[in-house]
Amino acid sequence: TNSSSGDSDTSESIGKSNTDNDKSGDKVVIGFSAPAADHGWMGSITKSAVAQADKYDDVELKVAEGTNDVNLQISQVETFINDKVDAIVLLPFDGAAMTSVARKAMDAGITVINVDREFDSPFAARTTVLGDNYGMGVSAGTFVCEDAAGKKGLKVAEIAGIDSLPLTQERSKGFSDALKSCGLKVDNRVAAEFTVESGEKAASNLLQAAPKIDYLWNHDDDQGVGVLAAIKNAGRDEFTMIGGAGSADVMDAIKADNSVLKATVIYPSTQAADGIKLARLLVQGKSMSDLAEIEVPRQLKLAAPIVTKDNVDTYLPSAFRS
Amino acid sequence: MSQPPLLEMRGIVKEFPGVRALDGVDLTIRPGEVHCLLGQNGAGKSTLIKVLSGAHGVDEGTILWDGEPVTFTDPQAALATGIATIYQELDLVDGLSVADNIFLGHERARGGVTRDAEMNRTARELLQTLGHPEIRPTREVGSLSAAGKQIVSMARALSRQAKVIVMDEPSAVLDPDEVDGLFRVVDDLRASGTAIIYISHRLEEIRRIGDRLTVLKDGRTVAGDLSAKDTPTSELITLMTGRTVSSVFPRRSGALPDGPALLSVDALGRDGEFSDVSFAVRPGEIVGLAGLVGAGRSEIVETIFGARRASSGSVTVDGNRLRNGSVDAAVRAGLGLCPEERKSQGLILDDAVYRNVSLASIDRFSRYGVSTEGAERRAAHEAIRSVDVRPDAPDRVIRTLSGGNQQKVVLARWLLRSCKVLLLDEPTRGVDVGARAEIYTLVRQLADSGVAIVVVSSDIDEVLGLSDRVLVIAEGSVVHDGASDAIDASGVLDRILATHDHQKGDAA
Amino acid sequence: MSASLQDPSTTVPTPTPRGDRGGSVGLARNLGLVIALVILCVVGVASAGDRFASTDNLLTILRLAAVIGVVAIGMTFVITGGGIDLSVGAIVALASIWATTTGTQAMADDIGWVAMVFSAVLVGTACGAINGVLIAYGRIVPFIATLAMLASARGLAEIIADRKTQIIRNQGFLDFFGAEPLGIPVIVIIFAVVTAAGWFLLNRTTFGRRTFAVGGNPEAARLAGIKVQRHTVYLYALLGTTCGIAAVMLMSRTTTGSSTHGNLYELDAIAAVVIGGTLLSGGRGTVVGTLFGVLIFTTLTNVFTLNNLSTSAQAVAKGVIIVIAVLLQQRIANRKT
Amino acid sequence: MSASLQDPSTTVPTPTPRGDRGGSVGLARNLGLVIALVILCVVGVASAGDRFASTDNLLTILRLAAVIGVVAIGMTFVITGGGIDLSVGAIVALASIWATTTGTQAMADDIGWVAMVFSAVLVGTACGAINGVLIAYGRIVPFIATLAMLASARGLAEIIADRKTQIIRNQGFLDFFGAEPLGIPVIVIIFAVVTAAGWFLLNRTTFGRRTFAVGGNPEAARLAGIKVQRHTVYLYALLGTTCGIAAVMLMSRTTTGSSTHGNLYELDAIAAVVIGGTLLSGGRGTVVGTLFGVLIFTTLTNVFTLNNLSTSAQAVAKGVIIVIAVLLQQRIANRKT
Ligand SMILES: Nc1ncnc2c1ncn2[C@@H]1O[C@H](COP(=O)(O)OP(=O)(O)OP(=O)(O)O)[C@@H](O)[C@H]1O
Ligand SMILES: Nc1ncnc2c1ncn2[C@@H]1O[C@H](COP(=O)(O)OP(=O)(O)OP(=O)(O)O)[C@@H](O)[C@H]1O
Ligand SMILES: [Mg+2]
Ligand SMILES: [Mg+2]
Repeated sequence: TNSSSGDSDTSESIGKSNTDNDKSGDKVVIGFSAPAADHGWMGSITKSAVAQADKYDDVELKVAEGTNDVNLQISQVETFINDKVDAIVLLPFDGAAMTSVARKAMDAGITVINVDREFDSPFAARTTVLGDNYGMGVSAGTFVCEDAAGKKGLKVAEIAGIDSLPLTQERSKGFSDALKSCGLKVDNRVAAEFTVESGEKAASNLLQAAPKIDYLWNHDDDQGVGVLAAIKNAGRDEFTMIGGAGSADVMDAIKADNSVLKATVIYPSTQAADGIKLARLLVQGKSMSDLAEIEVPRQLKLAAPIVTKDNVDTYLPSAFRS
Repeated sequence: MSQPPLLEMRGIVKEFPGVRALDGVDLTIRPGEVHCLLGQNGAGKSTLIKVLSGAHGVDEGTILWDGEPVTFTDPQAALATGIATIYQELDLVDGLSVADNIFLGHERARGGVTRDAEMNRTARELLQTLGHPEIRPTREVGSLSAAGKQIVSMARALSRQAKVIVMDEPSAVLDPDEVDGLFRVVDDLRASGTAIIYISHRLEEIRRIGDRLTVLKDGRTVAGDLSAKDTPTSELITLMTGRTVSSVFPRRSGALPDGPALLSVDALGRDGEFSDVSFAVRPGEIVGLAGLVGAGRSEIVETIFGARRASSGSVTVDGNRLRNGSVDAAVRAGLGLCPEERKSQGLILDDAVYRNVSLASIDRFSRYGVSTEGAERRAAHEAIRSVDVRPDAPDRVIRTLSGGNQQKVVLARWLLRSCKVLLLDEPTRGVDVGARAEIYTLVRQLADSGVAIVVVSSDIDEVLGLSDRVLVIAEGSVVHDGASDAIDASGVLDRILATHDHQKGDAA
Repeated sequence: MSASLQDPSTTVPTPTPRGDRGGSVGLARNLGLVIALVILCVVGVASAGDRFASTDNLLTILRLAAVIGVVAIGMTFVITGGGIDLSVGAIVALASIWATTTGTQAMADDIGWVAMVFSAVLVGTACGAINGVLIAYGRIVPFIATLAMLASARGLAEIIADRKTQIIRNQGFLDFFGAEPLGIPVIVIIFAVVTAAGWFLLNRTTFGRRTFAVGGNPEAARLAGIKVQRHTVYLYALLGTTCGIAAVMLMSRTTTGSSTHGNLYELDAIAAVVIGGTLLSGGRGTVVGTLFGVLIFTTLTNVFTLNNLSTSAQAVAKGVIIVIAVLLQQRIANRKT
Repeated sequence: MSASLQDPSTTVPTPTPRGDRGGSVGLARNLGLVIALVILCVVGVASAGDRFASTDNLLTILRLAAVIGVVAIGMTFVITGGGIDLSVGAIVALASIWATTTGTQAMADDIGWVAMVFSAVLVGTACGAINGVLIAYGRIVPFIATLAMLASARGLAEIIADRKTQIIRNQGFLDFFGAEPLGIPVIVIIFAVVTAAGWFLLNRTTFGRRTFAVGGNPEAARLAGIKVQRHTVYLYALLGTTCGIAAVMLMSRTTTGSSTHGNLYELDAIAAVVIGGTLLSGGRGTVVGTLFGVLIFTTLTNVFTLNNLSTSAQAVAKGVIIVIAVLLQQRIANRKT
């Protein structure tokens, strides 16, 4: 089930990867729009998408201003439609809110690739590339359960990302569902905003709220830098911390094994890059050569594997630098 | 007179967008003289002294200081040269203390750290000199009355130890006592060789302290170097206005009609300000409220008007009791108020003149909430003509009008509204002789047409001359109520002093 | 002194026009804005050619401008009346959520989609009225009162929505607002109507007159018999109403209600109003200026997108362009008067 | 009239203290804030017991307050001087990035971590000075000028950082600012020093006196010979400096520089300043009030988190509490005067 590791590469693997799919073909104009790059993961999304496009001489990428205003993002897609681009890779700020304009693009004959946050209509995108948010929570929760090895009454804390996003809700749900299976629950939960600073603030308060913790799951490794700083400031080390998203710094820390950070759950920041690749294939009428299938699949759900000291070397090369 | 001039201004021209405020003014000041500037509202007096103080740049002309040409690019340059100015518009910072205001811009400090004790001490001395030891240097200026602020402005000018002190209508907000104090200070300054430029619309003041005078008209010097003591009043008025003005108070045309009171005030009181004020005004009657600054007269009229909530008593207009604390009810019942502080209470400074005039009558010039702009503008224009606002330009932004003309605009507002009862708080403050006579006539005409009028003025002669009946207010109570021809100015002062057995409060 | 916040250094207060009228001076004031917009368009055509100058693109710009534009028109009134409102974005969010939760949508199925429109506008107006009451009668400074509303309204929207984006299922609603009679999108028509109504209300009615008076000198207005407090409540309620309308427009555009709608609209709306020439200190306001302000910001974003500028570079350029535009406008306005 | 923006309805201008001085009235003003803070603490103890009342938690609150607190002190000066600054958050971000990018960090390795501190403060001051020049000499309204700076500075920070969080590797820097002499974190000490210095500067120096004058009545200040424009530049530069200091503190707390640092600081800082009693219209300001404002907001968040409240409920409660606190404070202030 670890098929996504091949797709979530950024650089090295492209040149040597599979068949003639990477050979130059008809020119493809792709419009790309994503939310404001106001945290590391999102910054990395845009960067890897641009990097991916740069690797093809037959791809022209138009990048719209990152925005958290759906009204503006809709207008960007409208501009792409006006421009008659061949494909649109869209990471919506809010999937549901972008559905109708995406549908409009599809109706205009443009291939829409939906990334990360799902539309609420199957007609709005040709293909959807998703991270597994619920799975992230499950992975983190399962790790806790396994590590706790049946012990009861352990205190579990959670530092979530932006609370008003559906993906945060899904992650939290997966986490608590997984914990339930071994009789644990989340005792303290705070939400940050995916930024270093908010992570530090939220964690500072959380550590006061919970004088003793056994496990701490932090949804996002970028805000995790702040969380770790807060933990250090508070002089706490009695618990095990699990990260989220899988930044290179965090993996370094897991590898070094000298902090509370023992694991992280991958949430690929290369989804948009995958979207670019797929958009190009779709427009050029190619298929995914690793599959027997003639058509590119409707949906790709990227796995959310847990990374620990044991397997960190597998993931480190493809991790994003926050 | 033989001394060489300390300061000479020659051919000064200053233009504002659309107005040539100064159009070739000459002014010569000698050391140790009190030089009076005379002119109608809008003649350019304030503009001239703002040019002198560096507040405005000058378009043409030269300024000679000790015979040397100088240019004042900013106020600092003028202050450094030795010219201190008391502006007509009280230019104090409300949030700062008295002492801080006095030393603003030349704080006593060591290495940037203020020496508050020293400034407070010096400020106290200055205020003492001015005869106002009761103003605490640490008090916040915003809480002082207009008169108190004027005193602080004077203290500030004194603190600069300037060679020329310019005073733009310093006496407008002062009562007779305080004017006497001011003149003592002016005399001392003159004796010590300081020159004073003194602006006032009150000719009797100019007679008392002026040495020489210059008359401005329409931005030009029409006469310089006149003797302040000997030039006949009629000549001065003709120079200023280009016509003759009789300054007698207009008398009632007929007998006061007997009838029920239009306005009756019944045992009105406000905690800590005034108490038990009762009087009634019949249609056509003018009632004056006399008293010293700080007596609480403004509070009384504002409470009648509903701008302050009364703590006891009632106000009845035409038989209907007014809702307490509701300006709207008062206006609808036919009351109008020309407030004391026209800038902060009366005018929307950045709006056009005509819109300020029609402010209280917006509803009258609309149909179903839609303004009928043309009618409004015409009616407002008529109203400002009837009080003779100069220039006769209803679209001008009111901020650019001279002080006296702004006052007339507030009057025009209530003329337009044609109210039954008019409350006038200091209606002639800053108004020139000519216009003042016009306002008197106007007020009398209004009364004759059946309006009941209440006039508050610190000018006792004005209250007595204008009104049919006078109420003397001291420390928040009515100490005398009688026909105005049955009492004279000294009588009024006696009544006040009788209640003033102790020092005036801290109020200033 | 009322202008002191703006300009600590003017010697002579230049008389500038109060509202949209004022003949040549009014033109001069807006001339700067017109020129800025024209330059932007020239840059757009030069850099993106037909892609910029097409009808489609024009409509895209107008559609984008419509939602924030309606809020900005309402904001013009509040700012002209001497206030400020930071809660507009949150009110848009709350109104959109209220109108799209299951209860309202079920009602809409019964009695028609007007129920959704009605509830959005009602919620917006109510929030605005609460702001107004807190400010006028509670005497809380506008900044703080509306900041509190910002926090509360967004929090409440999140709670009601349970952090889920509410999807609109009522096809009648979507059809009506998604329509394009004569090729003009309905929401652009709404924007035009709101702008025209706003202009009329501000410049041709007693309500507008009172707004200028209340903003210019509340004490003088009060002493002239204007009910300043009540009028203040009306102003904020009016802005709330436009927020409700904006919520409806946003709902139609996104086919959703969401607690994240309207994020940072307060800054965008205030910026458009102020760029347009309305004084933050109150007493002067121009609906036409606000319209230009909104169009300038929207066109800027559009030209950037067409030219494929990186997000960060866009931000830097935006800041620089704002400064240049304002400086330019001032120079022109000064030369004319 | 300077208070007109705030309060459209007062008859008698209530004399309020200008600064922190003013004896009993000053106490009365802050009394409301003190009471609000005490109530908050009582609620904290009642609901979270020792977890709230511990030294550790107290220090946590102070540490959290420190960064925004330093910015708010600077903001007190700008607002007292009649201005406003929306760009503080962006300046913090830019300063933190500038001081942590590879170049500066390499320099720091050579000549010591002071290089990082120095560059952060310098960048902050420079940005502030640019704001000041645009406002004082360019005559751009503060709202627009600093909005432009907000966009530009954050965009520039992103470009410089290439959207990467910059991790601080200089151990000397981290050790120095992470230290806790006598159990008190260095950044709390910095906050205390900045507050004390701010109080002194505002209330005991000619600079402070002139700040009040420039904010209260710029024309009067000019006529008194004060160089209003230059002073305005100083005020914004000073705020820039405090932003630079805040950036250093934030760098030490998070061990990073980031273009996302300081997000929405403008609202937090202005809210703290205004809650503290500084008038948005200028002319009156209090550093002590600002201190209380910051502490109230920080304690609020802390108490909420200790009680495990959801973010949305926190937001709603925050709004309601702000309104109640301000109303309470007014009642108390009015009774005393
Ligand atoms: N800032 C300004 N902009 C435009 N016009 C102005 C400005 N200041 C003054 N004026 C005009 O200049 C003329 C002279 O005004 P000024 O204030 O000097 O009169 P004044 O003699 O002091 O009158 P008053 O006795 O009423 O104080 C008036 O017509 C006035 O309208
Ligand atoms: N804003 C204020 N704050 C505190 N005290 C005030 C304020 N305004 C006026 N007072 C005080 O109220 C009293 C009445 O003042 P005011 O100047 O209004 O009296 P007045 O009789 O109307 O005098 P005037 O001759 O100026 O009209 C004085 O003691 C004054 O100091
Ligand atoms: Mg004058
Ligand atoms: Mg009075």
